Amino acid sequence: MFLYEYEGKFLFQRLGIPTPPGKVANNLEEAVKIADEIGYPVVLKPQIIGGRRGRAGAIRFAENQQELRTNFEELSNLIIHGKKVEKILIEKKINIKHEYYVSFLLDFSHAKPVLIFSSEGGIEIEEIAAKYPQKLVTLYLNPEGDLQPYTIYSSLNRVGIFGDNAKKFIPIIMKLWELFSEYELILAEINPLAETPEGELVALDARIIADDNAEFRQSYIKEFKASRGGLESVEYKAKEKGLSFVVIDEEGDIGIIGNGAGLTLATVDIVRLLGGKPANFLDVGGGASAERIRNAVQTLLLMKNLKKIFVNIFGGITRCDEVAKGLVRALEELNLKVPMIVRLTGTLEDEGRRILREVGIEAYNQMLEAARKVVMG
Amino acid sequence: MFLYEYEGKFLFQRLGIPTPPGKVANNLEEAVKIADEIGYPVVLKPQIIGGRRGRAGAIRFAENQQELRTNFEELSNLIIHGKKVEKILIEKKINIKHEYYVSFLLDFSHAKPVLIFSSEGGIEIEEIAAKYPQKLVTLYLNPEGDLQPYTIYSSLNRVGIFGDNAKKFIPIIMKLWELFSEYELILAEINPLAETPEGELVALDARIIADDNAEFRQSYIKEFKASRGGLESVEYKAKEKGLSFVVIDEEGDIGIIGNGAGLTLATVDIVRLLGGKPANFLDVGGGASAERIRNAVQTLLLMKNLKKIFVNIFGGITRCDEVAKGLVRALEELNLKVPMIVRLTGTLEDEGRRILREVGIEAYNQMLEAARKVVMG
Amino acid sequence: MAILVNKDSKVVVQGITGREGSFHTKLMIEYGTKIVAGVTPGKGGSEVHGIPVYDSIESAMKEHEIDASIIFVPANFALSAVYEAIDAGLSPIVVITEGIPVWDTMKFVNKAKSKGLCIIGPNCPGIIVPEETKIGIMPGHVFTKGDVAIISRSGTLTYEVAQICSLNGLGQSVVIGLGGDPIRGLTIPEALKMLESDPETKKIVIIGEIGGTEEEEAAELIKKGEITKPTVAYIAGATIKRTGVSFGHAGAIILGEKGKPETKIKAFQEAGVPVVRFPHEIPDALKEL
Amino acid sequence: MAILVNKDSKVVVQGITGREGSFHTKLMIEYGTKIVAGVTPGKGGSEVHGIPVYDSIESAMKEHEIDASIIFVPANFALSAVYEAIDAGLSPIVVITEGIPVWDTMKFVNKAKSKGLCIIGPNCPGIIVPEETKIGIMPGHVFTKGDVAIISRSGTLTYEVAQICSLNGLGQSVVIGLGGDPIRGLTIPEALKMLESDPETKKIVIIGEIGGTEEEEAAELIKKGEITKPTVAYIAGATIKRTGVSFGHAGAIILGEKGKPETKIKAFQEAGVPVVRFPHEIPDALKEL
Repeated sequence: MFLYEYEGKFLFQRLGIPTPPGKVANNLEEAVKIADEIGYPVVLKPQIIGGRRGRAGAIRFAENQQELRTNFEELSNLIIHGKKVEKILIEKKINIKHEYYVSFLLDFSHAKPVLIFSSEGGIEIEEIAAKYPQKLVTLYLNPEGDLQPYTIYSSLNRVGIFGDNAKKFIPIIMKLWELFSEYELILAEINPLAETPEGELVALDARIIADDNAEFRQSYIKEFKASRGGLESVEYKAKEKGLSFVVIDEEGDIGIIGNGAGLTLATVDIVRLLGGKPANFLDVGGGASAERIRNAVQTLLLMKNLKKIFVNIFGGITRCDEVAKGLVRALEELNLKVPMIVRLTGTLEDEGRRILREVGIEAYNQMLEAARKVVMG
Repeated sequence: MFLYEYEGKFLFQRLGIPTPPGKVANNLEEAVKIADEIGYPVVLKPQIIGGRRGRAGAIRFAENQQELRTNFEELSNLIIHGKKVEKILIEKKINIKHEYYVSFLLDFSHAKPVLIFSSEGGIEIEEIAAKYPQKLVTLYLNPEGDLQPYTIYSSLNRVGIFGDNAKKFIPIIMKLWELFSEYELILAEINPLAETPEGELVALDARIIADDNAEFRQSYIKEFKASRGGLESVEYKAKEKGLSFVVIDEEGDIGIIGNGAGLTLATVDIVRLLGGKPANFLDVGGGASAERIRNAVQTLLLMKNLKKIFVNIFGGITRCDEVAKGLVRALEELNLKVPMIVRLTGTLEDEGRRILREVGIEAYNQMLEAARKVVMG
Repeated sequence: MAILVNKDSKVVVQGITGREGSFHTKLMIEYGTKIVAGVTPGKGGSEVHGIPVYDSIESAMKEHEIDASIIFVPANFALSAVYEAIDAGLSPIVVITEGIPVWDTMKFVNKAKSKGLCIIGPNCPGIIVPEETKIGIMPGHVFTKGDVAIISRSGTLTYEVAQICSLNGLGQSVVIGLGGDPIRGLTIPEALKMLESDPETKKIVIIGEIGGTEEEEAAELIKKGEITKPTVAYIAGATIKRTGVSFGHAGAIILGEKGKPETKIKAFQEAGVPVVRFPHEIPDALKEL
Repeated sequence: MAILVNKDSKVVVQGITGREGSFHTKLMIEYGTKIVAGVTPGKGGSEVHGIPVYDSIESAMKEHEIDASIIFVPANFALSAVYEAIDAGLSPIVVITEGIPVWDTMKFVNKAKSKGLCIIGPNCPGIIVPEETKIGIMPGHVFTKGDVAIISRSGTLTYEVAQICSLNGLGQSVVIGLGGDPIRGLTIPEALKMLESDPETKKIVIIGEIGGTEEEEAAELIKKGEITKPTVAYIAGATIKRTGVSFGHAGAIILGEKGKPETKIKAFQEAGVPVVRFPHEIPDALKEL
């Protein structure tokens, strides 16, 4: 799960990593109040996941209330990365002498945590790597062991930061490591880590990816998800029912249900390649019960343009009879107005087909055949 | 630092390890109130560090208030291991079907944590090892790694505990490990771990040794020390001033100050072997300042029979000039009524001797010579 | 035999008494897999489909010779179960469990690597050598014996591809579902190297997914000539543009430019590996090689 | 040379800018020790008694050849400093710092052992080869060159014994203060084995303390004939009866019957090692061997 900047900064504050004074505003009124509290000049940062807001011209400054009002209204009407801006973070504007970059991330290929530091920050890490390779240091860490301050010193020394200059980075980087390892993060990035003219370090941005799988022992994940609204809230509620639901295209008209991430992705692909407009990705996971299948169908009904539902199941750990029972329940309970095209094969497929036949659905055997029926009718 | 049973059980409760309902009483009135709250029958357990109270007949039971009063009075007058009983833990009496033993400890020789479990408990571990070696399992653990439940299962299986019987031990042992590793303990022992006729497991005793050196990051150590009274409180206050102070004999008349644990121990030995009665062990540590030396002398004044003070310093990291300055300050500020015999050699000894000579003390060069003067006059 | 396992591999099922563990133990036995013991802490002494259950692998190994493990225990106990299998020196260790926290997976993957043991998964369907053994949860009937190896980051999509191959007369030497989590034991490049020296395997199908960089690394191996066997690739999710979200446990977290389907497809094409758009195009592509 | 170090050993001082680090750097240089660099994170670029200071050992090793380290950093940063020295492959690593949490010591002692490096300490006076090198904080003038090795769990008591030996014409081949903490790097038995094969050492003095079981293990080695050089032992705290308390950082936590002075004395006596009651009896005991 990608955290919003304001969620990430909430965690920073909890661990004692310095951030600019500020709060997130849901509307103009709140924004004015926050700005009055922290004092002008302020910066307005739309809360959108995905980064690169600066380039999109979506970060604004305000010297006074008038500027705040104008900018807030403009930002509220923006669509960034296809999403409407719902929350705007209002923060005290910080004077910047220099920008650094620091992050911890799990390197999936090497199965190890890695520390990345650069004496140049403020632009995306890929750009830093391309422009200033000699100012970037990457250090693989032991997943079992502790990170020790000396490791950070060595890294800083390698990019030409020595002495007292190096010393002041230690507490922040150690706290970022604490956050990263204790909260079991996939990415914990501060970019830029700003140095003020007074020599203080402040985390101006927070880019954090949490591990959804750790939710059972990491309560903040549940809390953040529960506090979010909109489509993300739907995706979260689906997840609570064991469904991986992602909206791909709010305008799409074909609802997709599959079992297994790969098969579901391939189903989305085949529908699109045949000329259809898939609306979503919905993986019912392994060994889905009838109940879960029924809930999956119900979840699709949230898509406003839905015209057809394509259910593509290859039973392995999933049993075809359970799938069929779930689909029958959905038909009976949900007052479905759109047709359902089902492809069913694998474990206990004969029983599954029989159950579906009783409610008038003839399940397909092959994915391609079923997909053609979905797209071309 | 050895924790009292009631302190250990406080930590058990914090981690969720089941203990009998109960509280510690400082006087009879409190004891009656606690017993009324938890209900009779109760057990009275004098809070003394050192174990083996059962053998000393110091654990009593009470079926009603009358028995509670009688037993409380008797226990309050006991001297156990040379110490007066000051606090008595009043606990609900638990019915016992069987007693187990479980502990984690740091094995100093192997520099590793070790899990010890026995299907027979309630007696000292040395006795268990002697009587029931086949019912005892010892398992070395990795200091960096996690303890995993399967490790505990394997250990239980080895002493003949299987299936559901084994299963119920897991949560308690995992929590004990959490306590042991997160609180950086040297020993965390539950003996007996009692099984009730209903099949529930309850920690009837708690024997815990904490690491004083971890005090700077383990706040419970400071809290427990601060809440203790009596001589222990003096030892603790001395420690806060950088002094290792241990009362060896409350009746002793020779106060001992040395630098370095070994030298101070040897000083205690030599005084006793020459026929003197050393009262204490007081190590001023390495690199002691004049201030610390002065405080050391002041600490000795708490010993009620004090007749002489023997200061034995071999300067290494400790500087003899600082020691001399501290002794002079003690003489000037503390209105000392007992003579001070000083042995001073090592780093900057000439300067130290010169300073002492100005206040009329001629420091000895050799330890034996000085000790003879102390004991024989 | 193919790689990693064969008909004589003796297998322990960890989490045998659970719903999935018990169900698939039955199917594996029916397929011919030599399941010799089960382990469920707390259930030692019972039996599942005639297989004796133990509290621990240590207890099981006192009674049985065991080579490999398949793990069905819930995610919150998976780390313990995998460590147990590692400490017992079993290989491969097939981790079916999904939803394991990635920090746990990182720990056990490193531990297994340091001991030279092979982990398949987690969140995977397992490994099958058709007509010999199945240490996994795949529906056995779609696989047929032959000389095409399939390695895949997907689960059900693997069955799909195997079925299409089988229907088109292309039997399999071995099929490995490597699992959909971002950190896994056996990777595509590692599996490729094993297959390169496997006499039973003549051709290879790689089923990739968006996210991660293994497909790029695999393409690099082929480009450098370390893998010479004819290979076909398919990338699931190639039409998906939305970034910044994770598609299920697909490991499909796209960070920056890395892991995008275009990059993967391009890497394979530059290595001379045909990349098909639909699973059902795989048989023709294989036949043309 | 004796064991572990000699006059050519090149030493880095970790924590060189602190009060103790700076003071003892001066004394070590005066004694003849080859101090080549100092490290204090945050103080890189400065100098202490003419020795260049670096932020990290890595930086220091770019400019200097370094064999060994002596550590003066405060207890709460000691783990980091020792790990740094271990990762740099230095040996011995002499840890002067006192008050290190025992869990930290456990970690670095295990780590050093797994890499085959020698740690002396923590909470120790260090090692001295009289008239060659001193990597420690002992007052150099009480040591004289000779063929008696002294190994000790104590600090100042070691100086006491060395002085008594020197005054009685018994010079030292090497003197090692192993440190007073319960978990330590170099132990009495390990040091004994090194001394057994050291041609410079003819006789050995062991200074033990109450608590721990190393003295018993040392006696066992002697009894088994693995150590053949004439040895004298002294146990500090032999008259102390109060149990259940820790005497300073003396490692003198007495658990049950183990670690009691009687046990230690008995073990040595059974191994044929004379145990003296007073430090000043050591010279005579040595001469009688």
